[in-house]
Amino acid sequence: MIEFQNVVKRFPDGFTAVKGLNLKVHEGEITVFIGPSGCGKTTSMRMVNRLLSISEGKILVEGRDNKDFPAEELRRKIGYAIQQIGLFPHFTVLDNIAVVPRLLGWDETRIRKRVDELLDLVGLDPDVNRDKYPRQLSGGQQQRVGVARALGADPPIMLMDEPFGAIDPITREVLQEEFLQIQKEIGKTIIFVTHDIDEAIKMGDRIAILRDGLLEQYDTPDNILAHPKDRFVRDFVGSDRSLKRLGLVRVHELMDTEKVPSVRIRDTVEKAEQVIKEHNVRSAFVVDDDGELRGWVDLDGIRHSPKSLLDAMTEADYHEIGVRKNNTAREALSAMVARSFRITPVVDKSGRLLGSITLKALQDLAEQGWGDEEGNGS
Amino acid sequence: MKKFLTALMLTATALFGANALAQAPNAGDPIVVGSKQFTEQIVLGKVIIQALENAGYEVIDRTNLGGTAVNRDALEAGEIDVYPNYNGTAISNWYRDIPWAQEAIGDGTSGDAYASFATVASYDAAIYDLIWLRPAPANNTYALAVTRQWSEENGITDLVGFAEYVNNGGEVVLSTGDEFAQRPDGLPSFYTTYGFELTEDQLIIIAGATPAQTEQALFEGANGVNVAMAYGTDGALLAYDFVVLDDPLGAQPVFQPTPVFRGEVIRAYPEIAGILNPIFAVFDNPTLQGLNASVEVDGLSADDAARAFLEENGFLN
Amino acid sequence: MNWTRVPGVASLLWATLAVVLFALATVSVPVTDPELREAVGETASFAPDTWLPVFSLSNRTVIDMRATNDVRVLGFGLFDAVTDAREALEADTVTVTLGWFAAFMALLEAALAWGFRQREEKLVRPLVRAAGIFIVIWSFYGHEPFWDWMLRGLFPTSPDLLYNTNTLVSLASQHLELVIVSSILTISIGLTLGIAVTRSTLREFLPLVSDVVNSGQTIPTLAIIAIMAPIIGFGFWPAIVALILYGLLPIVRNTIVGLEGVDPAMIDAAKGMGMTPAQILWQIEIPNASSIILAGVRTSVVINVGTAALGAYVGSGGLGNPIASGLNQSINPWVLLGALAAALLAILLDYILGRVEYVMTPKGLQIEQ
Amino acid sequence: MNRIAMLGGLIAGLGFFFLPILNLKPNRLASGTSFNLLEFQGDDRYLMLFLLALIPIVLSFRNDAESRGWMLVGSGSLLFLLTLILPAGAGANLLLDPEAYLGEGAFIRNPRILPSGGMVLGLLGAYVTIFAGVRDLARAEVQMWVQAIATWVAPLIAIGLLVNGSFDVYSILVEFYANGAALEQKFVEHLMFVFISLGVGFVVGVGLGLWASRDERVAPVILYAVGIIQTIPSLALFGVLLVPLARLGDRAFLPTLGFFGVSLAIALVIGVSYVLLADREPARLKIVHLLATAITATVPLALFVGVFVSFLFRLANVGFTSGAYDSTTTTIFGLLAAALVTWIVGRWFVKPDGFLRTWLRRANWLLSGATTVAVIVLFVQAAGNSRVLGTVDSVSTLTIRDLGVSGIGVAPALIALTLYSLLPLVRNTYAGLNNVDPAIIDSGRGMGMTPSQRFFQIELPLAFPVIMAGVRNAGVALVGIGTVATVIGAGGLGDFVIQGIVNTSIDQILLGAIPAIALALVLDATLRGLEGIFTSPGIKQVQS
Repeated sequence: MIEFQNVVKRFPDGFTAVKGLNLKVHEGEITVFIGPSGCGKTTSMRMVNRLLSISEGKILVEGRDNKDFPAEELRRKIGYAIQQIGLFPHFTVLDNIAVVPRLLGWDETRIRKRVDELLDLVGLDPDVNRDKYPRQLSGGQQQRVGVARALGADPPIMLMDEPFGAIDPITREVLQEEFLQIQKEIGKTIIFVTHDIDEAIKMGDRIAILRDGLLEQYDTPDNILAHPKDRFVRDFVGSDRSLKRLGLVRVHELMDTEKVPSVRIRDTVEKAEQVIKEHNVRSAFVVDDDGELRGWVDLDGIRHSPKSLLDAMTEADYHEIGVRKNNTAREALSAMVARSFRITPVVDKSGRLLGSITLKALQDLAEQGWGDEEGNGS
Repeated sequence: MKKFLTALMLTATALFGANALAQAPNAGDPIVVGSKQFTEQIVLGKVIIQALENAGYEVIDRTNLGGTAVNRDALEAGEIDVYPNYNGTAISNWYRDIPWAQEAIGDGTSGDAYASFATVASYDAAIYDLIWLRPAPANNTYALAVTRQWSEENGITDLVGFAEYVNNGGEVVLSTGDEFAQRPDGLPSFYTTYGFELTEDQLIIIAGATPAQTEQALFEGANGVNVAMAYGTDGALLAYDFVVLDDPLGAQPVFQPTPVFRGEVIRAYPEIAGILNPIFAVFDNPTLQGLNASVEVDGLSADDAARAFLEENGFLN
Repeated sequence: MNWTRVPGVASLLWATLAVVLFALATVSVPVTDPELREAVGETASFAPDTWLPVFSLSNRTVIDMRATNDVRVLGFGLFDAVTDAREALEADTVTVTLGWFAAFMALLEAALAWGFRQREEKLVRPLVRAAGIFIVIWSFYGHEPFWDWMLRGLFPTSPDLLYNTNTLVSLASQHLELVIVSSILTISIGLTLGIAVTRSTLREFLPLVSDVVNSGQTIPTLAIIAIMAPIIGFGFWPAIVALILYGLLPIVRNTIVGLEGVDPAMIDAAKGMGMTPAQILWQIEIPNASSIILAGVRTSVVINVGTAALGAYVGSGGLGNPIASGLNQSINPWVLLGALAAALLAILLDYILGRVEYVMTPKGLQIEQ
Repeated sequence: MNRIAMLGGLIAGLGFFFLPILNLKPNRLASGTSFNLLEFQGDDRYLMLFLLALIPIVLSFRNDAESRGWMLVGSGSLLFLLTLILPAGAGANLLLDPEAYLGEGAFIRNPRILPSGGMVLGLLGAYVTIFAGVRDLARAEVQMWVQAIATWVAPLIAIGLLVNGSFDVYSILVEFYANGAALEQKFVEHLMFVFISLGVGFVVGVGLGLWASRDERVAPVILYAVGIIQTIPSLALFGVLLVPLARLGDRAFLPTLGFFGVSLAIALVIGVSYVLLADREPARLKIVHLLATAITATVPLALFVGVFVSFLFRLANVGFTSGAYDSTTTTIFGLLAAALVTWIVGRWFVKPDGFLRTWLRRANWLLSGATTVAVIVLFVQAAGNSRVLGTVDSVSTLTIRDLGVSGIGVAPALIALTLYSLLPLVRNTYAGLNNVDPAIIDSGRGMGMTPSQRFFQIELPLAFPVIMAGVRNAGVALVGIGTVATVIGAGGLGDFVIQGIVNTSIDQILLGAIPAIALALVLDATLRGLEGIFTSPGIKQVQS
C-alpha cells in the first residue's frame, strides 16, 4: 500500500533527517513509527503526503510514485490527524469535518450525511455537536473531531502524528480503545507516529523503530519485544519489555482449557485431593452445576475438614479470583502476584470457568525474550 | 481591475488629443472663482461670483481653496479662472526664481502702488498669461493699530507722530507676529523710514501670530500692550474700534486687492473687466473693513455680506 | 574565541573606521561668490543676505552678515575651536566636516569597546550610545553650514535658504522643551491614572476610563491644540495642555493593558508569601508590565513630537515654525528644513526611548523575546 | 453602591456650581461676559439642573442593580438633555437685551451665546451617569440591544432637537448657518482623503504585511521602515514630500512615461532572474536579489500609483463637485444604493438556498458592474473637462503637474496619509497572519488545501479581526491627520480649524473639529460593525 524505497531527506541546513529508509506499510494495518526525538519518524510520515519533499528515493502510494500525483490531490485522499489537532477555530464542527469532502466537491446533502455518520462513529452526538465551534468542546472531544475530520472523505490511508499526545492519560486510554474499535470497522492503512512505546505496542500491528534516520527494526510488537534486534532497541523498549510483552498477549491465548484442576461442588473430598495431586498444584477450583466458579479447595482445607467438600472449600467471588479471557497476560500476572496464586482461573462474564492459566506459562512467555538475548547478545 | 485601469488610462490618453482643440473656453463654459483662505479673500471671491452671476455667467465657486501658492498654482494650471490677488504678495513671491524679473524690480517699487501694480501686471501678462484688472484703492498692508482712546489722548494718528512719541521716551508695547517683526520690508522698514526703533522690551513677538491674535492682545491689554500689528483692511479693527496709524511715506509694500484672470478667459469674455472694475473701485479701506467686519465680527456669511454690499451699491439688478 | 570581543581589537577597529569616515564624509563647497572673495582682506562690508559657511574645527561657526556687518556666531557646538573667517575665505573651498560626527560616534564606540566589560554592557552601553547619538544629532542641528549647503544644492535659485528668525538649534530646543515638559506631566498623570484604575478599590472605574481614553483618540490633534488656544491663550501652555491630553491616551491604555496582563497566579503567589499590596505593585506588577508601559510611553512621546510641531499654529515655537512660515510664504527651503529637523528629532527620540525601554525591561522578561 | 454614578453627579454638580455655563459675546470676535448658573436664580428652572446633578449621587446608594440602572439612565438622559435645553432658553433671554449685560462701550454686533465649561462638565457628568446606569443594566443581564437603546436615547433626542432648531441660539450653530455652506464640500473632501488613502494603504499595507509574514528575513526591514514613517510628525511629512513632488510635477509626461517603462523593464528583468535563479543562489545573494527586485519594482509602481491616484482624485473631484455631471453622479449614487440594498437583503433577509437569493446575487453583480461603468463614464467625462487638462496643448507639453501631482495640494496629502496608514495595517496584518497557529495551517496543508485555499479559508479569516483592528486604527488616525492636510492646501475639515485659529474663533474651530470627531467615531463604529459581521463566531468567543 505504501512503500518507502531508499528514501532520503536532507534539509536545506544540511541536516539529513532520513538516511535511506526502506519499508513497506501493509494494507489495513496500523504501522507505528517510533523512536527518540530527531529520529526522522515525523519527517518520514510527512513525506508520504508530500508535506515534505523527498530528497532521494521514492515513496509508492497504492503502487504509484507519490510524485505522480499533484500534491493537493494526493493529500486529499490521505487522512491527516496531528497532535495539536489543528481544528479550524473559525469553522463549526460540521465545517471542519466537511473540509476535504468540500475540497473534493461533494454535494451538501452527502456531506451532511457523512458528517453525522462520522460524529456517530467517534462517539459524539451529531445533533448536539454539529454546529458547535471547536473552542466550545473539551480536549477529548476536539481530538475525536480531529479523527473524524481525518476520516472525512473516507480516505484509504491515514497519517496520524501523535494524535492522542495532548490528552490526559485517562482520556487517552479511552480514545485509544475507541480508535482500535473504529479501526476494526474501517480497516484503514494507517501510519501512526508516536514516541510512547506503550502506545506503540498497544496500537500497532507493526512497529518501525527509527534511529538517526535509519530503520532499526520493523516487526510486529510481539516480535520486537521478544527479539529486540540490538541493544538500542532493547533499551528503547525498556527493561520491562517482558512485562510489556505480557501486555500484548491475551489470556485466552495462554490459558489451558484441558488440564484445569477443577472439581464440582458435589464431588467428594477425595476426588478433590486426587485432582490436586494429579495436576501437581496446591489447590483446585470448585464449580457449581452450571459451571460457575464458587471458590477453591486446597490440601490444608481438606486436612481440616476431611468430610465435606463444602466445608473444606474456600468460597470466593469469581470477580475476585478469576481473570477474563480478554484480559492481557500482564493483568493476569498482576492478579496472581496480588493473591499469591500460581494458577488462576479464567472465567466468562457470568462466572463460568473456561480454563486456567499458570504462573509457569506466563514465565515461559516472558522468558522467551531473555533467552534470545543470550543468543543474539550484545 | 487591471483591465479597467488600462482602459481608463487609454481613454484618458486619447482625450488629451481632444483637449488640445478644446482648451480655449467655449461660450457657456462656467467661470471658476477661487480664493485664499481668509475672510477678505472669501468675501472678494463671493463678490466676484455674484457680480458675474448677476451678469448672466455660469460660475463655479471654489473660494476658500487654499493658501497663496495653492491658488496661484491652480490659476496657472487652469483649475481656476480667477482669484483676488495682491500686488504686494505677487511682487515678493512670484518672480523669485526669475533672475531678470527680480533684478528689474527696483528699490521702493513695492511701496509704490502704481509701480508695483505696473510691474506685476506686466510680468504676469508676459510670463504667465495672467491679466490683472484694475486694483482696488484699498491697501491691505501691514500696519500698526492703537486704541481710539490712546490715539486721542496722545494725539497720534500716523507713524510720524508715533516715531516722535517713541523717540521722546513714550511708553510702548507692541504685539506682533514674528514675520512682520523680522521681514526687512516689515517693522525694520518702519524703523528706517520713520527713524525710530523699539527695544526688545517693547516688543511682544508671538510666533506665527495673525492680526486677529495681536489685536486681541491689544484689546485685552495683556502685558501692557498698547500697539498691535494689523492689516489695513482688518474687519476686527472696527469691532475693537482701533485706529490704524497712517503710513504717509509708504514704508510698507502696497497690497491692493485685484481680480487676476487667466488670459484665455478674459479674451473669451472681455466684458468682464467692465463688470468688475467699477465694483473694485468702490473698495477703499473703510469699505473693505466694513465688509470684512460684517463677516468676522457680525458673523454674517460671506455670501450674505457680499450680496448686501453689492445691493447697497447698486451693482445688482 | 571571538576576536572582535577583545576590547583592544574592537576599539582599534572602530578608531580606524573613525579616521576613514572622517576622511570620506567631508564636503567641500567652492567659494564662488566673487563679491565675497573680494571682501576678504578688505574691511569693506559684505553684501547683505549672505550666509557664509566657514571651515573650522567647530561646527558652530556660521557667520551671519545679513543687514549688519558684524560677525556673529550662531549655533551650538560640540567642539570649541573657532577659526578666523577671513583666513578660511582665502582658501578656494570651504569645507564642511560632516566627518566629525561619524568620527565622534566611532570614537565613542571605541571607548565603549575599550571601557566596558560585558557585565555592564546591558545597562551602560545602550544608554551611553543613545547619549552619543543625541549629542551627534544635536551638533548636526547646530551645523548650519551643512544645512545651508544642502538647501543650496536643492534650491539653487531660492533667495531664502536657512530660516531667518531663529537657529535650528534653538527651534529644536523649544521643541524639545515642549516635548519634555509635556511628557513628564503626561507620564505622571497617565501612570497614576492607569495604576489607580487597576487597583481593586477603584477597578469599577476602569471601563469608564478606557472608554473615555479610546474615544479621546478620535479627536484630531490639530483640533485639540486649536480649541485650547482661545481658552488658555497663545504660546507655550496651550500646546502643553493639548500635548498632555493627546499623549495621555497611549500611556493610560498601555498601563492598563500591561498591569491587567500580569499573570494572576504570580500575584497570588506574591500574596501567599505575605507581600503587601504596595510591594506587589512595585516588585511584581510594574516590573512585569514595564515593557508594555514603556512602549506606551514611547508612542506617547513620539506623538508629542508630532503634535508639538503643530504648536507653531498657536505660537508655541518649535520646529513647526519654519514649516508653518515656509508654507505661508511659500518658501520651500524653510519647509524642508523644519520638516527634516522635526523628522530627525522624532526618530532620535524614538531611538533613545527604545534604548531606555530595552534597559529598563527586566532581564528575565527579555529572554523569550 | 455605584461610585461611577456618584462621580458623574459630582462632575456635573461641580461644573454647574463653579464654572460659567454661558458666555455672552458682544460680537463674533470679542470675548464677553460669563454667566454662572447661579446668576439665573430668578428662574426656578435652572435650579433643576443642580437637583438633577444631585440625583445620580443619591441613586448611587441604592442596592438593586437593575432598578438603579434604569433610574440612572433616566436621570442621566434627562441631565444630558436639560443641560443642553435650559441654557439655550437662558441664552435666548440674554440675547433679548445684551446691552444690559455687557459693559458700556462694548461693540455689540450680532451678539452670540458661547457654551462654556459648566455646560461641558454637565454633559460629561451626564455621559458618566448614563455609562454608570448601562453598566448596572449589563450587570443585571439586561439584553444588549436594550442597553444600546438606553445609551443612545438621549443623544438621539438631542440630535433630533438639534435638527429641529432648538439649539440655534448657540454660537457654533450660528457659525454653521453663516459659514456652513462649505461644510458639506469640506466633509466630502475629508471623506475622500480618508477613503482613498485608506484604500491604497490597505492594498499596499496588507500586501507588505503579507510579504513580511511570509519571509522572516524581510519582515524586520518592512516593519522598521513603516515604523519610521509613523514616527515622522505629520506636519513634517507633508513638508518633506513637498520638494520631491514639486520636482516630479515639473517633469514632462512623456519622458516620465519612458522612465516608468524603462524602470519597469529593469524590474521585470531582475524579477524574472530572481524567479529563475533564486533556488540556486546562496542565501545571502538571494536576499539581496529579493530586495533588489522589490526596490526596482516599487519605484515605478509607487510613481505610477502616486500619479494615478492623484489623477483619479482630480477626476473624482471635478466629476463630483463641479456640478457639471449631475446626471451621471446621481446615476452612480442610485446604482450604488441599489447594489447595497440587494447585497444586504440577499445576505441577511433571504433564505440561504432559495431562488430569491441567487436572483438577488445576480442583480447585485449587475448593479455593481453598472456602478463601475457609471464611475468610468464619469471619469471619462471629467477627463474631457477643460478644468482638468485645459491648458495642455498636446501630449508633448503635458507635465505630471497637469495630472494633479504637485508639491502642495491634494497629491502630497494623499501620499502622506497613505504612508501614515501603513504602520497599523502592516503591523496588524503581519501579527495577525503570524499568530495563526502553525498546527492549523499544517492540518490545512495535510488535508490537501492549495496555498490559496489555505490563505483565503484559514489564514485570512483567522487574522481578520486583527487586520480589521489595524484598518480601524489607521482610519481613525487618518481622520485626525487629515485635518493637518489643510496646511498644504489640500482642503478638508482642517480648513475650518486653521481658519478658526487664525481668526481666534472657537466656533469656527469646532465647526471643523466636531464633524471630524463624528466622522472618526462613525468610521470606527462602522468598521467595528463590519468586523463583527465578518468574524466567525468561533473566534469571537475567545476575544470577549
